[in-house]
Amino acid sequence: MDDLRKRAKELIDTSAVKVVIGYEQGTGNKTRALFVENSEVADKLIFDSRCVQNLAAYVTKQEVKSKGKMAITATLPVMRAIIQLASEFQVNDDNLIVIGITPESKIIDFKNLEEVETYVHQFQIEIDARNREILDKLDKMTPSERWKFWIDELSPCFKCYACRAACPMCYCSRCTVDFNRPQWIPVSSNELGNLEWHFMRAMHLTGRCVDCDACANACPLAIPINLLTKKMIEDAKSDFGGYQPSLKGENLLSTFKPDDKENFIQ
Amino acid sequence: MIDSLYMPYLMRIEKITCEAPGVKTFMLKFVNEEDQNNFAFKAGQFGEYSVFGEGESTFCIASSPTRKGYIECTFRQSGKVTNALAGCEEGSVIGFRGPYGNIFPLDEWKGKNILFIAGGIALPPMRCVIWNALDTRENFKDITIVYGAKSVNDLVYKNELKEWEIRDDVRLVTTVDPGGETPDWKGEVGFVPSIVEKIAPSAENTVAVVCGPPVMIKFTFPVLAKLGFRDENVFTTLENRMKCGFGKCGHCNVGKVYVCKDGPVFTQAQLKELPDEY
Amino acid sequence: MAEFEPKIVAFVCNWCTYAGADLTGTSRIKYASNVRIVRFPCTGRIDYMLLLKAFDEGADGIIVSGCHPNDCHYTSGNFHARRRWMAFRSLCDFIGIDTRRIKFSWVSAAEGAKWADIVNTTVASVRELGPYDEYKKVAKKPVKEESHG
Amino acid sequence: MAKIGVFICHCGENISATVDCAKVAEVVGKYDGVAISLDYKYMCSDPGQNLIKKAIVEKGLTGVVVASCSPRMHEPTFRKACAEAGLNPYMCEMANLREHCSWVHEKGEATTQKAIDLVRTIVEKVKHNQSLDAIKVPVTKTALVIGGGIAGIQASLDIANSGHKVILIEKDPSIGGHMSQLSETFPTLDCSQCILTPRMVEVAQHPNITLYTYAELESIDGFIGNFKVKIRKKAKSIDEKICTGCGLCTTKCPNKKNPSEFNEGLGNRTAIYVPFPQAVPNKPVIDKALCTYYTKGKCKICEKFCPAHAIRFDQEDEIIEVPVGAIVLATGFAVKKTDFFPEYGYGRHPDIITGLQFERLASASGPTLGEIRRPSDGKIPETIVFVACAGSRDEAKGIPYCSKICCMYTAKHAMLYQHKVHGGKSYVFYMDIRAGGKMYDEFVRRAIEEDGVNYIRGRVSRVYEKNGKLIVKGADTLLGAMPVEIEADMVVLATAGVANEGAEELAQKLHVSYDPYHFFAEAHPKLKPVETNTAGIFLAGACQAPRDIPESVAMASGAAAKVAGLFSQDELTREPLIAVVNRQAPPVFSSCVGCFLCMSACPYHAIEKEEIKNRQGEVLKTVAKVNPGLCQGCGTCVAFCRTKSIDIQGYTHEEVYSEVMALLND
Amino acid sequence: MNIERRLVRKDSLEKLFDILRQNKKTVFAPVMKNGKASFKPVGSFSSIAEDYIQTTQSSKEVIFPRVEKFLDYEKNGKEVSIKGFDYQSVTETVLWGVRPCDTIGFGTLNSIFNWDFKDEIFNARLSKTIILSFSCNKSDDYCFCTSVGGNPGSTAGSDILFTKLGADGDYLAEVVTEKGQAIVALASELFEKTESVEKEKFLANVPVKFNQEEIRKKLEKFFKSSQWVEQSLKCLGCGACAFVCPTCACFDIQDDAHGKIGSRMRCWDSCGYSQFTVHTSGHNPRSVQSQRWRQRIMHKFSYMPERLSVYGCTGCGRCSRACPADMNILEHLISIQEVKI
Repeated sequence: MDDLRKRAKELIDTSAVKVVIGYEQGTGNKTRALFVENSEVADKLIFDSRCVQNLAAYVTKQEVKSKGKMAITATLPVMRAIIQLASEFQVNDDNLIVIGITPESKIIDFKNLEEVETYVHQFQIEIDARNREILDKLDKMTPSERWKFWIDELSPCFKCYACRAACPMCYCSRCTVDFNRPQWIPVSSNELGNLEWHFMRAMHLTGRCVDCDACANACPLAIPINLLTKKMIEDAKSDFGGYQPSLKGENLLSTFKPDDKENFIQ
Repeated sequence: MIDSLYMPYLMRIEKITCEAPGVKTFMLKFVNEEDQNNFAFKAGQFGEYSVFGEGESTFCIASSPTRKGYIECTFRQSGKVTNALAGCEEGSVIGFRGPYGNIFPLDEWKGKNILFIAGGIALPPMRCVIWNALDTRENFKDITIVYGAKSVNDLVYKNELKEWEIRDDVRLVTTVDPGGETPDWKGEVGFVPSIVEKIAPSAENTVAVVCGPPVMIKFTFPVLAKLGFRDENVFTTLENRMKCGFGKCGHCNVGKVYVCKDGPVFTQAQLKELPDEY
Repeated sequence: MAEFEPKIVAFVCNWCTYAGADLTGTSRIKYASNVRIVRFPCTGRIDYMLLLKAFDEGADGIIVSGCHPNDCHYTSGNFHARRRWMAFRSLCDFIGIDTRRIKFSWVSAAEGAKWADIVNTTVASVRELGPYDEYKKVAKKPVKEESHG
Repeated sequence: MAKIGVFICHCGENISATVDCAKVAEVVGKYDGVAISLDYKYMCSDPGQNLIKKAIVEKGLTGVVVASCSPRMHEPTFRKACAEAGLNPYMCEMANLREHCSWVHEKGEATTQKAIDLVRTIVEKVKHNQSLDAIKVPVTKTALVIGGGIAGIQASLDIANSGHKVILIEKDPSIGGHMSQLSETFPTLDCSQCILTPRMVEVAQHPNITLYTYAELESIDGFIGNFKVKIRKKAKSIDEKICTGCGLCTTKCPNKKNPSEFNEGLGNRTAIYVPFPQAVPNKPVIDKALCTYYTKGKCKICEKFCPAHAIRFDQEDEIIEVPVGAIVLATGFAVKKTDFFPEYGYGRHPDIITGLQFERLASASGPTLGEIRRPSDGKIPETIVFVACAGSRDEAKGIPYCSKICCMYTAKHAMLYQHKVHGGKSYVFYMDIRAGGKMYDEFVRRAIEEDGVNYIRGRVSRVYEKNGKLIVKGADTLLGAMPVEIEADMVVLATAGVANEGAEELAQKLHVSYDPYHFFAEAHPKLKPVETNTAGIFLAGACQAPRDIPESVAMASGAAAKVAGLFSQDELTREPLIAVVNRQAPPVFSSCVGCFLCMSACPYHAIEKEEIKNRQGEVLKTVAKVNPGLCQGCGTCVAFCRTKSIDIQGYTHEEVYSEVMALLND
Repeated sequence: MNIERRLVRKDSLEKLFDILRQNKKTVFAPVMKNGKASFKPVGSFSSIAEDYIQTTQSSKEVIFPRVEKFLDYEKNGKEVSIKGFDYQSVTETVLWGVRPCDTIGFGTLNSIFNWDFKDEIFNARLSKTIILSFSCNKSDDYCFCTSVGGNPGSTAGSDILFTKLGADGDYLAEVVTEKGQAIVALASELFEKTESVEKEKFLANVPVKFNQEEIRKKLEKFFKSSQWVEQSLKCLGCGACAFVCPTCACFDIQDDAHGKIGSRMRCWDSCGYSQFTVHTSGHNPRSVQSQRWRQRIMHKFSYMPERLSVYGCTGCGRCSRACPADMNILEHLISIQEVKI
């Protein structure tokens, strides 16, 4: 933790960056984002296992971005998100420095995003055991049972879009749901509107989701929406050999291989 | 059973006039005569116009309350609903809720000069009050209208402009932005604020009504101040996004004001009290 | 009771399948009349949300068809589409949308007979599956009252 | 105000036999926005079209739906008719009642209902259609031809002769390409240079052709009709305008022992050199990598001797920018060298040579003046082995394709050997003999039957040296894979034809796609063999796949015809059915967030970045922009765009959405 | 009317529930799912959640549904016929297990929907809803009802307020309204006469954290404060706070079209969304999150008291619990109170 604070102070004091995005103790037992703009504040920086909010969601936020060059304390999922964002031209070495954090709270200094990419590529995106189990359970259900499961799970959704807000990949200034010519996604938070919203979100995240669970953590109603994106990650693995965020910017769904699987096409 | 606040009147489009590229005026009549009889409004008020299946859109009633039996609205095709409206034919039925909002205090203006300053598509909210004033011409002293648009083609209500031009009880000054003139253009060339400055109307016993794009308003207010207009005598309308029209949905809330209830007509003095969120 | 007639919407590309379906016509090959074709420039243009919209509005089955791999008029639109369909199908299946009701196919401009066959088999299989009530219950599309005619 | 006219065609009885056209017209006539709905026997006939035109004028229609045959048949007809009556042609759409309804269904209620549904769907689409104007792009009537081999020469001459300007660039000091290296050509055995040289001279003298040799493409920008290319003219270190081409410098240059590229390393050249005597232009260049002055800082002998004082050691590369309207790629191919083959000794043995080297040996202008002599000791080989398919059709070597020309030139080589070395023995190891072509098989048969060349079907597994002989070990598969061993004096490998080094880079520069072997890809394997997927860029010759001379020439003429066709118009008129990224008023500018996934999805590289700047020049936003010259209108980008910021004209979100809605809701 | 105090035995609650069901009333009560309590129509007493401080969402949805259909239309050529809100569809509903900080919110909603024009649809639902609330016997750090004029045993807005008397105790029922009395009449045997009970000692302890009057006064001059920017920097701009709030009532009006037929409805909206105020022209009066955060606080603690004479906050703490970025309203209000201008 001291390393982290030291590094943050150094970045601020040397004017290398204008703001360091990290975690601080929040209310209750929560942690939350901290924006360090002067070195005294850096002492509030913490890092522990509760720090799961994906801070990468802030680097595309206009209000944060407009401060100038940013540094971000980044766990593996955050680093993945940063690389994906870089591949989509949202961040670059000129506006972002990544302070990596290992699960053991060790600081990793990265000179540039390329180094972050190299680090990220050491690890595959893997579904955790608990969710793996739920996915397996769902896999064993009949489509009808899954349909019932999802309609039921999604029915409380009141479309607060916390999932969208917390997701580092949902940085669009105009989301599809805000597009009304035509109104692709029904505005109302009824069964159909919810289904189509979450369906579309999962599609938009296919090949882009970094599996940080920010969406599910953000959902005030604890709807396991991350299962949708997890499933897409799984299927991307079996269908396309998986993916990694990459600075090359070759997205899973915007590229193809001539010999892609097509056993479902008649 | 009482109908809810959200039930629109059914209105038939009696006549469609194309005013400028993408700008149309509808003359609307009530489908039910009873509705017509119960309906009254005053200059400055607005309504929610709807195409069923597309949604509602807010704009002013552009006809004068002195003209009975119909209302008119003028809109520019810009969003989902206005595009759908533009796709309607004469004879089609649309929805209308209203009237909502406050009014131009014509009663208080009796015996005064009125200076109307409008830009582009913002003439419609003023047209209502202009006709109202002209129809009760005896109540007012000098009436001056300064109207400008980007180009000659963008001027709306071309027929009425002609009519006002001919009348000798109203002074009409039309202008187009530099470059927007046609070879046979006889009006002024220049931006509205500078034209106002040029013709320099007297602020003495005069109220000014200013409607137009934000940038026009921004530069017109100082000109009026320079001419001696007091903030209380300068009126404008706000165009905030609205949904319900009667102070519930929260969209048009600016400071403690609900534009739909306390507006859309405000004096400059009132605006100065408001936070800059309109 | 009359036999259930499923509503099938077909999303096809202009250059292969649409032309293929034209050939079915010129060859006077008969097929079930339940299908309605919507034409797109390329399968790459077909937005998957449209498929859901078709179900929203009461379709019982859907056909999506375009050029065979390497035959795309635009060289690679169908390759892109194929990936998207893969993902779309996985997600449909996971969410419980009945993927048996969505038929994907390649039909070239020369495969008039294949088009007829695709339509007929789709209609038959969807007829067997019955109306897509599960989805319709969720879509809650309003029903027109008879009195209005 | 939608005022749609619906015109139902009976198509004689083709539609009306199974569809109740009158009923369709009646039902559709009641739909909101339909101003007129009628049926008629033949809509495409003059009276039929007049009905439409009349209705457009009289009713002031805003849209027209013709319900008849397939739009693939008559869409242009009806759109033209509408345009003639003053309606924007893109406000006219067709409902396909014939191919998709009447012809494929039995007569009955359901068929008529389907017809109604189809028409209603198109009516709703037309309500959302927008007037579109054909896209006009000016055409710069100058073509750039890249590569001065026979394909490039032919394309240049054909374009120039059709009256248009051509800029021909060639990376080497002279045009001519591989063809200039050949001795004789199959199947006629006429002298390659004799037929090529006049063409080369014609290029040099043609008033419409500007030739830049020793020049390469630096970069390219723009799109069909409007490319801007930068050409790097490599420094030749001579002033071409002054140089008389006397050749004195080349005789005086002390740096003489450099392997000649033209002779495939079988002869030498000087550092200042003209690659071959018939070179065009026939003026020397200084090879900076070899020249003693450039490498060691001293010499300048050529400068001293040059009577015209044309040597310019301080000359630097020059980059010129030229606007061109079309580009023909004719960069040719390369052949594998002997060092590619471990089984044949990695090129260590001088008497194992490539087919192209053999050409030089057999050529009258070659290092041996046309006598077949071993490179090692100059002896005339008594036994010679030709190995076909050296590398080609060999998955293990990464070249699974057939190089196409080797069967023919190997037969030619064997024949030439037999003609030149009387009593010599020649063997050809082959896999299959592919001699498809006019007079080709006859040619091969002549080699076998008249000239006594021994053809052995089988592969050569190894060649090694033993006692001054080359031992060729192989198998004869026609004799049950019986091992064959030949003691040869010389071995000629028909090495595989491959893409030029740098072809991939060039393709990327030009946004042209390429196959796994880096040959440039044609736009369509059957119907667009000389087009690429980038409009305005065409292919000629062996840069697309190994080709022989007549094919290369035919392709070049084909490409030239395409260019001439393009140049026959002052403006290109393109269908406006292309993608557009939205633009809005400030402060939004566009709903595009600039993720540029569309860019990687676009098969045509039509998506560009546009920086939106404020008055101070600061970049506020970087958004996508579709280049209307490149976009072909597939719409793949549209389905990718998460913010729905790209739409495709003619198939917009609103149009297709309303179609689906209308299809399922009456 | 005077509040009538009765005792309900702990076993009698189930009986009361059954009687309500037998009387064909829809009963909404908290149900646990995924570790979160939320109001749902309940068929059996046993499915009602017991151990929870607060439901994630407020119960406002019962009276102000997230989607409310105003009208149906049918087009026929150029003609249109419309059918308005079906008041018959509003049936007697019982809200069971509401906390006092929710019930007090209905008063606020009532002010919003009736301060000028009367929203009959809202009124119809409110008048048909019987509110059986339960006092809080525990609280957490997010609760601050006592700072905004409420308390864990407040009867405001309830028809009957139940207070559990001790961990395993019976219930004190305070019958507040005639609607409450009608319920008592349905099952009078369950509502026993009782001696005076001191319910306060069974209530949760929620300390007062700030003075809302002071905040209101402060806010009048606080519009331009830099606090808004600082506080809102971590705000992600979702609508979770608004949607769980018992008093947030912003909505959008939308049409749902299916060819010739369709409907018009209102859907919840949130002033925290960036698109909330955006004009068709693209101009956005509240274009950054700090403005939207300011609007939320100002609306609740300054504008509403001034215009509607009610505060827009009941201190339930839901927004703070729901916030994915830990925007804690209590913390921010305290810091506003502490800032010197």
